[in-house]
Amino acid sequence: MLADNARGFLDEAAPVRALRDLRDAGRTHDPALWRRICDMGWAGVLIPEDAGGADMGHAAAGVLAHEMGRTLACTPFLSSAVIAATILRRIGGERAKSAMAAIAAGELTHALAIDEAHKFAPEATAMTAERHGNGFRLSGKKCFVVDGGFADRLLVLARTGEEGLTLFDLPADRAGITRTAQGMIDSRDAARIAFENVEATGDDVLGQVGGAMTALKPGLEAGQAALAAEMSGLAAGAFDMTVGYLKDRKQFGQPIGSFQALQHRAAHLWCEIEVTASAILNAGRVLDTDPNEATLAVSLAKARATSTAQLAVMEGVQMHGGIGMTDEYDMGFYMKRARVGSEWLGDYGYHAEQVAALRGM
Amino acid sequence: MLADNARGFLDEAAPVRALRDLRDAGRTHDPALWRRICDMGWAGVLIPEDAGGADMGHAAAGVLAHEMGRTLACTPFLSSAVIAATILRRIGGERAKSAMAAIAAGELTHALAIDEAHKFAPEATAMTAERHGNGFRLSGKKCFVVDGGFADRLLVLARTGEEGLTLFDLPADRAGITRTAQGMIDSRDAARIAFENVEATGDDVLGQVGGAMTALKPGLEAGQAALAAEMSGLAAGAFDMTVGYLKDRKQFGQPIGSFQALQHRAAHLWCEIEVTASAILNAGRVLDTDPNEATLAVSLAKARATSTAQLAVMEGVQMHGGIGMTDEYDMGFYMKRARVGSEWLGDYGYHAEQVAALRGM
Amino acid sequence: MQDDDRLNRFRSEIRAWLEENCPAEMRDGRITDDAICWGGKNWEFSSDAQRSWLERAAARGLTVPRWPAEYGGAGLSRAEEKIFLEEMERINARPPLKSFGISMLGPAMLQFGTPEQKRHYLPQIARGEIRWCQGYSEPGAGSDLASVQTRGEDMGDHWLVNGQKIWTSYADKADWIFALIRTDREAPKHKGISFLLIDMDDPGVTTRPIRLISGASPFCETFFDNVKVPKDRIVGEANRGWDVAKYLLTHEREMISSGGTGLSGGRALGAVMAQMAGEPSAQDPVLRAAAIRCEVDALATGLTIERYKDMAEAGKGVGNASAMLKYMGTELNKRRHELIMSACGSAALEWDGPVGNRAADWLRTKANSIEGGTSEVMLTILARRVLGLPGA
Amino acid sequence: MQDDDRLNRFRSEIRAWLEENCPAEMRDGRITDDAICWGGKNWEFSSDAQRSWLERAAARGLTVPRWPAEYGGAGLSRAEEKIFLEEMERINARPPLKSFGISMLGPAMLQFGTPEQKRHYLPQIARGEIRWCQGYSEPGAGSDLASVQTRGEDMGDHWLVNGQKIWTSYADKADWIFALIRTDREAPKHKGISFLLIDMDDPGVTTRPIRLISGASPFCETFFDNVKVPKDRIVGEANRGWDVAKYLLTHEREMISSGGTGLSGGRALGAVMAQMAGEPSAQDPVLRAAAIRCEVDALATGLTIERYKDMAEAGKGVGNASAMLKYMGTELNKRRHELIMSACGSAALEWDGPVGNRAADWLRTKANSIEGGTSEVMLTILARRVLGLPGA
Repeated sequence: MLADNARGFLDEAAPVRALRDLRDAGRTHDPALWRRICDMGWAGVLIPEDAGGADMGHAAAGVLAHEMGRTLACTPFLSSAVIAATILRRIGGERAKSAMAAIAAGELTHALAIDEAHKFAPEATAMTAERHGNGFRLSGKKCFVVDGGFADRLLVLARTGEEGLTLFDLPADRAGITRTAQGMIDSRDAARIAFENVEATGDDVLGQVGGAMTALKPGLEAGQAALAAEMSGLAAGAFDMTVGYLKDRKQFGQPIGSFQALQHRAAHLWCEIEVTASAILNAGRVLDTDPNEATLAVSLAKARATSTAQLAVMEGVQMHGGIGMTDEYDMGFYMKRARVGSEWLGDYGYHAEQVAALRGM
Repeated sequence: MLADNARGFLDEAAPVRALRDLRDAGRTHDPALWRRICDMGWAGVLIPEDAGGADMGHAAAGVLAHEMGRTLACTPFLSSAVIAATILRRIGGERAKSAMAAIAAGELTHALAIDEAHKFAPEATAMTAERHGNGFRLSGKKCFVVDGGFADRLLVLARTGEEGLTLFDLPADRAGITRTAQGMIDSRDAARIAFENVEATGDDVLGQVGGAMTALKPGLEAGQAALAAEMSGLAAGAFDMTVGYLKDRKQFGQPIGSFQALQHRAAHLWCEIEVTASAILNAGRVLDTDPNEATLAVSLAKARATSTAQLAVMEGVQMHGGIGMTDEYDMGFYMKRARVGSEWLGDYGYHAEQVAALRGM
Repeated sequence: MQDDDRLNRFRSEIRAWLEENCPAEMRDGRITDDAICWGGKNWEFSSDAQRSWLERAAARGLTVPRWPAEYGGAGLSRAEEKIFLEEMERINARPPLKSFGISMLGPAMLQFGTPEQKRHYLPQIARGEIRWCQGYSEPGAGSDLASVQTRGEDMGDHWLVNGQKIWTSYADKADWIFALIRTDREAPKHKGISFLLIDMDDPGVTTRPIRLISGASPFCETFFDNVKVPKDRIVGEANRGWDVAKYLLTHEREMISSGGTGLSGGRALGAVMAQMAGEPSAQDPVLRAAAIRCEVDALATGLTIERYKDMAEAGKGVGNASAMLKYMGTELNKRRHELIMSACGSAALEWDGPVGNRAADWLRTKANSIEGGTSEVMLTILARRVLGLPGA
Repeated sequence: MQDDDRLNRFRSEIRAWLEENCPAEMRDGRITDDAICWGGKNWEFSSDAQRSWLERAAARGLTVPRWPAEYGGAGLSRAEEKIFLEEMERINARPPLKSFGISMLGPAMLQFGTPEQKRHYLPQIARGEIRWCQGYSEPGAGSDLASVQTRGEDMGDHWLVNGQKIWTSYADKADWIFALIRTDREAPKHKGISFLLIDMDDPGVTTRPIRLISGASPFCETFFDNVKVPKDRIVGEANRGWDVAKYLLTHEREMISSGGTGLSGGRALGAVMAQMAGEPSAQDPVLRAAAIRCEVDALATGLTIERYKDMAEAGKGVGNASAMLKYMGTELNKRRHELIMSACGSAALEWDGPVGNRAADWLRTKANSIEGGTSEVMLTILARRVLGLPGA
């Protein structure tokens, strides 16, 4: 139901064509599309009803992310409606409630500024938030801030002396913040952000000083699960395109999909996609029922989604032959987004190690 | 030439059938076969001419090992003619010369007693050779001593206090040595050997006390390269049997080798075998021309041979279907020998790490 | 919520029942074929505990928990069965009984059998009194299961059966066999086959074990020489046996696939790695990386088996997609046992070494992707029937 | 031993020559397509160094070291060429010239051309004066290269060519094209094709770049509209062009495959791993294990390319086995670039980021296993012609 509705809308409003047009226009964000999506209530999928959300849970968020992955819909859904919303919800209180209301209504977008080097490693955060008077001074550099080029607010992870990691919620235009667009291969938004003596007050801190992980961890896990769902949708989209091509395209006088070697590879890919779907569904379910014990389920989903999406796009390009390599054809968009999704919020190796640790290996 | 001659002889004298008969008779060694092989001069392939050998070098030894692998010929060629001969040659001197002459003539066989646990790890040797009077007392346990059940002499690695690892050359029947046969899956010989206060003199030491590696390292590398060659022969033997079956066997009204998926897998396997062949040839060449810098070439050969042989037997059994699972058919012998060969003298992971270290990874 | 209460109550009950009835000796976690009771006329119990565990479980219907009570089952729902299995695993209990009667003939008979047949055959299976084997494959037919040459000539009140079956699992230990027999030689390949039930003691039935590369002989060749099979020993209609066979193959695939996965199996690999390496972080990084990948895939495959079972419970036919479970489960199991062998190193290279007989288990897994339809056949089924790709 | 002396002397000579003639700027190890000179009428040298490096190398015959001196080469043996390449790599020299004239048309012409053609065309290639492109593939034909629709009508003293080619590499920068043209429409598929040489400036020839997923446009579509091709612009006999094409495909495969391997390529992966991880032992054990496996395979594949080149030198035709080099080399290269992308993480996700444009290189490799015959076509060739497996 939810999936069917979402698919109907996205096929019309956000097909791959829309991403291509955005790219060709030199843009990385489509406020009109996001407005329509917020009007349907998707931005509030994880936000309580009393904050104007639909409170449908992570399984439902996964369904929406999956469908958006299928058409490569370019939206800040993960950054704002999943990661930021989950963090704010965990923080609780009136301020968080009004922030969530703004997200659900589509009035504000958020981006998570966490990476500082080429790999996801929150614990290695070097950016500092030194105590200064009653407040803090933030200095450091972030990169690969997804949706950070246009977001209204930034959730920023920084180190506060010996107290540890602290999470700040700042307006993106605060003095001392400089954003530089990154020209991403997936044509989506990302920014490099420099913080130079940025002033913050105690009110800008989310949760406790030195206690960033309390709210950040659930936010990251919600984001990882939704990203995994997006990538499983991406894999399904690339796969459908490939199977369609195998049926239509003739070579040596027959449809290439009648060649057994391609049949077996396509069938194997379908199996991988099905198995990954189970991990995605499980992650959504566990986040909804037992969120404090979700790390295994989430990392399993992200690891599987990463390897499956990569297989799907590699087989997709190879089975399409030359046409799959052309910019004119959509397969390349899938391949490039799969690569970015693989890296964002922890790559295969990161999540596989999480699984290994939790399984005592 | 050498290969053709060897193949002709082995097809007649040591087909897989011979290994099966040996196994069914409850034996692990065929002295008559080894006698014939020594008469042809193979046991002296790495032994100087003045010690009665043919001195043909490691590339030639690889050719012979490859052909023996093809028919799973059950002989102490690697233990005696390759490993022991190379060690003795490196030691040099009159005693070593007469020992080599005995090997070449087929009068004595040697086995290398090195493993103590489930993985190849010479540096972790715990067996002790304590100084005692003018000599030593050896105590400890060895396992997976290939050909150790029948060998006349044992090359034993032990730790001498702070001096380090020392290599001993002992008669297998010396007091305090107890040999227990291991019932190996490949139907070849291996023994568990206990040493209880075994007396050794300075004459029993090969090379310097604490300097085992000087002669052991070239011996191990010669053995690893020859084992890799044997495994590449094994892969080729299993592959030929499989391709033959693909051509003969009909299903759904046509030869199964006409099915494209099987064609592509068979062709891929052939490519892997060809690539491994290059690594084997290279290892033999480097051992002959630049033996002190052979580690990379040898580990590359053993790693590739291991993965290729495993792929060849797995594809072999799967493509044969049920019949490949029966003891009556020979494919199982290939599969079991591939598994033992994978572990002996260092497995894939061991040799891959050697490659990684030497390539600065 | 009421459902939850009911299930929680069920869990308490079953836990208490297990506590009282499952003998301590049967709680050793040994779930390999040689540790479990297979029943049958000639079964020799390995211990009194094994016998009483079977009798108590059968009396409570728990040898076949999902079957209706009138046929010897406990009539559990899927959710209840899941709880039962969880509670069994919690105390490391061996299954009380395992057989092809439970996993294959039973489901087929529940679907296609007459009321008389169900009443007659099913309780015998549930109590472990009759041990069944299956007669599908024939020499030379390989993956082409419908290529049945064993023929049953119609003699009025009986069929006269002649021919040979191969890969009949444990036929030398079975009391009866269910077999595909060609009863109409004129009809098209799939239309002239009947699904017959044959007593292994009938005159003209002989069987001979096949020795496998693992040294074990779980399979046999079985010969039929003028065997008379009465007309009521048929499941489904005459010449429509392929329908039954297809239904059954689906069940068989699910059974074989789940051998390869699940959390306990995953734990096995991790435990072996840890045991052999001396500590959790194994010393061979390349091997450890392969084991981690395998673990990731095993967990996801286990979840997939659960998901498909739930779909089947919800009445959503999984049909041909069971070929996916068979393919992924068996290929994974082969990978896992390769890794276990690598982790054990030379300790696993003996038939009966310091780590038991892991080599036999490893070699056994190689048959998983062959028996019950090869991986290649599964992939072709998926390509044609699920993806709709055209025939050559 | 005399051979060794001779080769050692050659090594000293070539080392000295390189020391004197290879400009310092050309010793930066940049061997990607955009750093190397491709020659041609419209070539714009990136620097004086690039120009003089081409001129000096061409004067010494070292743009085409194996070709005979009379056609602009240096007449080196395979062993000498190997030494030349080793010495080039030792000082990280860029190749002085790269072109499809050198790698493809030249070898075909040496084999099939007339003495006049060789004298006319080959020196132009050797000096980098004329840049060639190839016209094989046509829209819709894909892997079926012999499915040529572009036709050349016999007009007595010339062919009148009409049709379209696709995947013509760098056709927009080329001066001439060698193309497969159907000159006999009645003959069987492989028998009516001619191998023609066409000046891109001839009236009726137009070309249009195809934008690829990497953003670059190394390929074009090329159109022929009533183009007149004189009868002497043919390599080999009329309607026997498929022989030339087959010969050439082998060369192309070897060229593409060696892009994927060799020691320097292997070093690239290790270096990237080390650079990104901060130290040789990368911090992601799963990624490191994959990189080690890739390194093992890359070293062995590099040795295989060398072995096959030696076999070819020794007069042992490698023939269809070149399909193996193409298949293994390109698949390996794809694997390697996936790993490089993983090692670089988000730094490689920008078109022009902190680690350069690795994404474009990565995307480019995806075409390696498609162009010049797909991996699937290579495997079929090997299965049929090398293994002798039967057709369906």
